[in-house]
Amino acid sequence: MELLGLFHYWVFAVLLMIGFYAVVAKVNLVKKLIGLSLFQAAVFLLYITMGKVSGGTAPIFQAGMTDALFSNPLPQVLILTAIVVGISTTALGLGIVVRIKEEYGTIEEHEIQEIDRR
Amino acid sequence: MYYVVTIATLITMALALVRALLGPTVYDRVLSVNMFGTKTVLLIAVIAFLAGRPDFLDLALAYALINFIGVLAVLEFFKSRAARRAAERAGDDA
Amino acid sequence: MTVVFGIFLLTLLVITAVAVVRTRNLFVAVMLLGIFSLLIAANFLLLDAADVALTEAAVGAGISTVLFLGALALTSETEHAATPHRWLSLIVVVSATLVVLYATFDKPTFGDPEAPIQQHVAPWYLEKTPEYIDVPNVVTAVLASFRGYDTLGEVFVVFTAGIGVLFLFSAPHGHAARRRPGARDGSSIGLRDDLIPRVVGRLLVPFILLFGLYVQFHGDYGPGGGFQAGALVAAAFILYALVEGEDRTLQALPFNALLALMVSGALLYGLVGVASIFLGGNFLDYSVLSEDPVAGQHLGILLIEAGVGLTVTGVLLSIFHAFAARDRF
Amino acid sequence: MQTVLDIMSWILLTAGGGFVLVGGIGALRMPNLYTRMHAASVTDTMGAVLVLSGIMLQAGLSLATIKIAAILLFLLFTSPTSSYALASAAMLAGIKPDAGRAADCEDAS
Repeated sequence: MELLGLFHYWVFAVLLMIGFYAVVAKVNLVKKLIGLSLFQAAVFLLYITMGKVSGGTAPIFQAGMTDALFSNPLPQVLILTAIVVGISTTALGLGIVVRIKEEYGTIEEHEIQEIDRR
Repeated sequence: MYYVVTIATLITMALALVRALLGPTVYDRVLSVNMFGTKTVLLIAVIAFLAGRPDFLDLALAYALINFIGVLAVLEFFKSRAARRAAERAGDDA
Repeated sequence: MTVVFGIFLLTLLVITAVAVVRTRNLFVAVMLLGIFSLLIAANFLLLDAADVALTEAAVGAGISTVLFLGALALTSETEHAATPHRWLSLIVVVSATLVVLYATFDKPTFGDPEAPIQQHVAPWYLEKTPEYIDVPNVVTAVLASFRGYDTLGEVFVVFTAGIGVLFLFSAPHGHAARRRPGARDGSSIGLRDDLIPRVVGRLLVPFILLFGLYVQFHGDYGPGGGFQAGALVAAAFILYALVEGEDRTLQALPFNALLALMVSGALLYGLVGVASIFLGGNFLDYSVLSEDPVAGQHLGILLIEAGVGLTVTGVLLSIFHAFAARDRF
Repeated sequence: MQTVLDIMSWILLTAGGGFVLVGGIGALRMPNLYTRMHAASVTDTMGAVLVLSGIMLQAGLSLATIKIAAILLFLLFTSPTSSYALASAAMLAGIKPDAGRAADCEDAS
């Protein structure tokens, strides 16, 4: 049970590195962006996991809930805004990829580099 | 007693995920995404009552309304792809 | 028991992530990313983060799929087989994973109420929110009032990203010669020919808008707020664009109006801050907006949440239109 | 009265869970796309209706019941529509309904 308490963090580590692998190893630019959003999701998960209190509940007061235990609201605030920022920045990245496709005719990194060398 | 439903939903989610991984066609994958969406609605509704927080139902409502958009986007994507290919073929012939 | 459910969902999450990276068909990757988003939202809910789960639901289920599909339609659907330096990157990634895994052993156990993160600021927020701000949703109180500066920054980041996409797509087409007249006819009318999706879609649009407004104004009392509401309203218009076509959506909500929404939301947020300076408080200190400090806080939160909602709607919709209006080739 | 309601919602929830599970197994095991779609729709209609009405009995007369009713209504509108949309897209792409065998082939794109 002691080790199971760290399971959430292991999932974070593995997800983070799956995203990282997609960013460094894949040459397709859309795939890199997908990897980036996996990476981002892993970080979201870490923050929310850290804010959880065992036996706690969502930090929203309700009638008839005196001295209930609440989870930490602060990480939730940070991640809530980060999700919307994340989709906007992903859209910006996709915009850049579309422009690259229009100019180079490909979205594979090594082909783009070859065209640049010429 | 909510546990029975939660466990059934979770197992079905796992089965749908297996279907999404196996394919074989892209339509199977769209089907399992759609199925996964409905299962999430059920799961969230049950968890809301399991945790004794009925205000979580807003989330299930959001999914019930929004999930539809994904499937329609896929349909529109297939249609415009077919139109694009037809236009390309016509362009090649000309 | 809930912990076991969480562990099961997390395992599915990892399997999905591996599949997303392994598949060569980008369309399949986008579909699996949809499943990933559903799973992570369910996880957020199990971890007591209802507001975050609602945001993920509003953004992940509709908008992100639509944006990725739009980008795939403009680029390509399959990935080439080549992965140069595959072994090198695998070695780097595996060793980095081992380092991060080693670091996790120093973390406090999951859900530990004695963990350092639970000792600082958070208890103060939970204790003082009823006294200073008096809204039931502590997340909204922290988001809009206690940490209003952060949120202002985030709103401007979203605004900047929107401007960036519009700027990128204002460039002329690289392959103008390849454009064919009439090639766009098929893409702009949406699903107008499919009767059943069209009828049901049109039926749902007002309900999504209504639900968006509910989330916007009920955000003080339950999960919700400007970010979620903005994404939901944007999703409603995207649905309308899918079933009725781009041109009719732009008739309903013209592009200039979208730009106005973007700008006015960010401006409203900033002006609330400036107004509180002129009334004798600090920047974004809403207590001075009204005679009663708590009523002032309520007014301030209402205004800045409205600002956030307007900006998010404007940015997400103009990004969508920018992608959709790009000629396909 | 409370006991009767509890027993009824028990029955509804368990039956709903059963339908959800059966649909899931069907979606995995059926031989081709259209039969799988058929199995999956069991979870979207019967499963969802039973589970949500079971919860509704537990919630009693409150705002939660109205929300669940709304969820149920929207699910009953959207899931048949998306099944239709999917089936028509698959049909247009040339996947033939053939109940006997695995009639799928990977879309060439």
